Amino acid sequence: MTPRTALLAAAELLGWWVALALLWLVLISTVDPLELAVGAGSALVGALAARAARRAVTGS
Amino acid sequence: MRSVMDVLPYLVAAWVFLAGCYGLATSRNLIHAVGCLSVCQAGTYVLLLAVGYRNKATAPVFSDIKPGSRPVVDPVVQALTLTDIVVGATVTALLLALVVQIAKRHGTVDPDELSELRG
Amino acid sequence: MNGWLLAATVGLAGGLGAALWGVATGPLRRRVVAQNLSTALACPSLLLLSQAYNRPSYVDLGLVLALLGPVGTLVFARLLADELAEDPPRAWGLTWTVAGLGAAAVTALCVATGPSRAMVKLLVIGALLISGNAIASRALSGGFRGVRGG
Amino acid sequence: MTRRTRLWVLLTGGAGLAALLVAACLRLPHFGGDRHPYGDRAVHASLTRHTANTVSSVNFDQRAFDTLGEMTILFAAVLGCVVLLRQTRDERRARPEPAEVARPVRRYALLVLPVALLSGLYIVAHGQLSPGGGFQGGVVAATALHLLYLGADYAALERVRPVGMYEVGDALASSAYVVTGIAGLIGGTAFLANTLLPYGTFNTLSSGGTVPLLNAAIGMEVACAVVVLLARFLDQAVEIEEESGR
Amino acid sequence: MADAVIVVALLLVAASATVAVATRDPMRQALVLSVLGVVLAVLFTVLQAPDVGLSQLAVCSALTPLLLMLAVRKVRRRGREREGER
Repeated sequence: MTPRTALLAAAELLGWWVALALLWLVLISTVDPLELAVGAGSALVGALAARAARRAVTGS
Repeated sequence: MRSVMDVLPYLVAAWVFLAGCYGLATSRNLIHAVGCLSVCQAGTYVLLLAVGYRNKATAPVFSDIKPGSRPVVDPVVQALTLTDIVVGATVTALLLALVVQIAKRHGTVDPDELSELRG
Repeated sequence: MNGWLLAATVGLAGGLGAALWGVATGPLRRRVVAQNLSTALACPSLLLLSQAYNRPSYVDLGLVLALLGPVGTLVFARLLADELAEDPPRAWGLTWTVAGLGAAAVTALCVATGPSRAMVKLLVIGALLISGNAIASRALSGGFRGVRGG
Repeated sequence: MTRRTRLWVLLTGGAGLAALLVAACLRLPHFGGDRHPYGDRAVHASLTRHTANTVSSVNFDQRAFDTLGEMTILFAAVLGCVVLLRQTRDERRARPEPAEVARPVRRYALLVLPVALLSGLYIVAHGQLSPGGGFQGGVVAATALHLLYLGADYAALERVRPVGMYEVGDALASSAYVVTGIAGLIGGTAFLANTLLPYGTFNTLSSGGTVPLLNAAIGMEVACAVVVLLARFLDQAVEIEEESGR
Repeated sequence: MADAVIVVALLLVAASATVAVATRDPMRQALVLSVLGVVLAVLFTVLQAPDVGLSQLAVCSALTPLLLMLAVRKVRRRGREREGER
């Protein structure tokens, strides 16, 4: 993992995380700290899954 | 109109159940039989939810309405039906696994040809 | 007399009735297209029902149907690739008219809900629905050529 | 017992059953009646425990023991499938050749997979508030994962989904459910009793005591169970071929 | 007016259940079962049961068809090999 690819990976993860966190904000009705925390966690899981899926498909 | 509406959901549930049983009994392909069994189950969902319905009522979920402001439907039958649907799906999967095994061992999925037990 | 409920009833009776008739009879390619259109019609009806019953929480049903409806059609497109290979379904006209109907329903609902997070949620669901059904019909009409159905 | 006589037996039996069913339907209370004693008590009990979604309260608080039974049925059904669909000695595993899929379909699958996964988690997390819960959210999340198989090919899905981990996840989630129940015992009240945690403020994520915990456990268990189930079916349908010996 | 949509949903469920049973070919039946799933979800929403409708949608729109089609593929592929050998 050269620094450049690590940076690219982090950028992709961050991009997916921001998009999914925004989607979470749209989905929920009331906004409070606990909801945001759970949303951040789920968005992270979604971002990791998105990146793993892209690598699995392009890797083949 | 009033009297038909009182009993229509129960009759539809009975019709769906009987149609599923008929398909199950006269099926010539085990995968078709598994589909008919899930139709039978659908009949029970309709009956359960029809029993729990209340006129001009809404769902017993209070995330967007004030509790007690509107009459609500019976949540107990909904809880029963909810878990039944997911368990029904996994039981369908188990039955399909059995059908795949039968096809592997006996080479056919026609219940009439599966006369002797073997394999 | 609730206008939304009337629109939903007409959509259900007409749309799903036609979809059911389409999936019950005719060649395989028309049945697959009818299945794809059944989800494309049911999702706007669910959203209309959510507005008719004045229950914003019913919108989650429309969200899940907009997400998983096209996935169901992709399952059929992929696993019936061999059978559909001979006469691939060509139903672009029908798909776009139904997508137009869905878009009309979603815009009417957005106007009714007014600018808020709920409206953004409706727009997200509408976008998912229309893109999903376009991709599903694209997959049906030959998206899985090289697949041995596996 | 030819098919014809069997059909006659079926029709007569069916007609009798139909007659009984119609007679029963005519005597049932009218559809949409106002008498729902259990429903009203369930709503009252759910509101005292600050659970907004009464159905989840019935599932994970008032009838939590029955949901434990549902979960074991789920676990046993998946176990049965794993045993039935295993690769026997006279079968070999052929690597599935990568399938070329239309570009827009592949891009759609890669785009919708995280969105569907997030929606599944949203439905599980808000199980005790808005419509949804562990069962539905788990199935949505598991189906989202299989978009990879639909959008690309089975090899790509196998790379992302280590089946062993999901089997362990399934067992862990089931035991988490039971441990939460035993915690009630240790806490001095009954098994799976919702008296341990504070009920929190109404209509927030932390309301409802142990309902969110049991919800999450069921969500994880159903998701892992469906992934394991589909993994076995996909192995059989896509990879495992019959030895040409027989 | 609320009853009309219930009657429509009920008749659609009865019709699609009958069609699902009448379709003998498993592949075509899987298609009809997925339409039956959608119609059932609409009926549950009309009977004010969104949780049950959500559960029906999640299960019967993608999971059951996938299981049915994979089973049909496995059984049919075995049949084709068997004809090939005979």
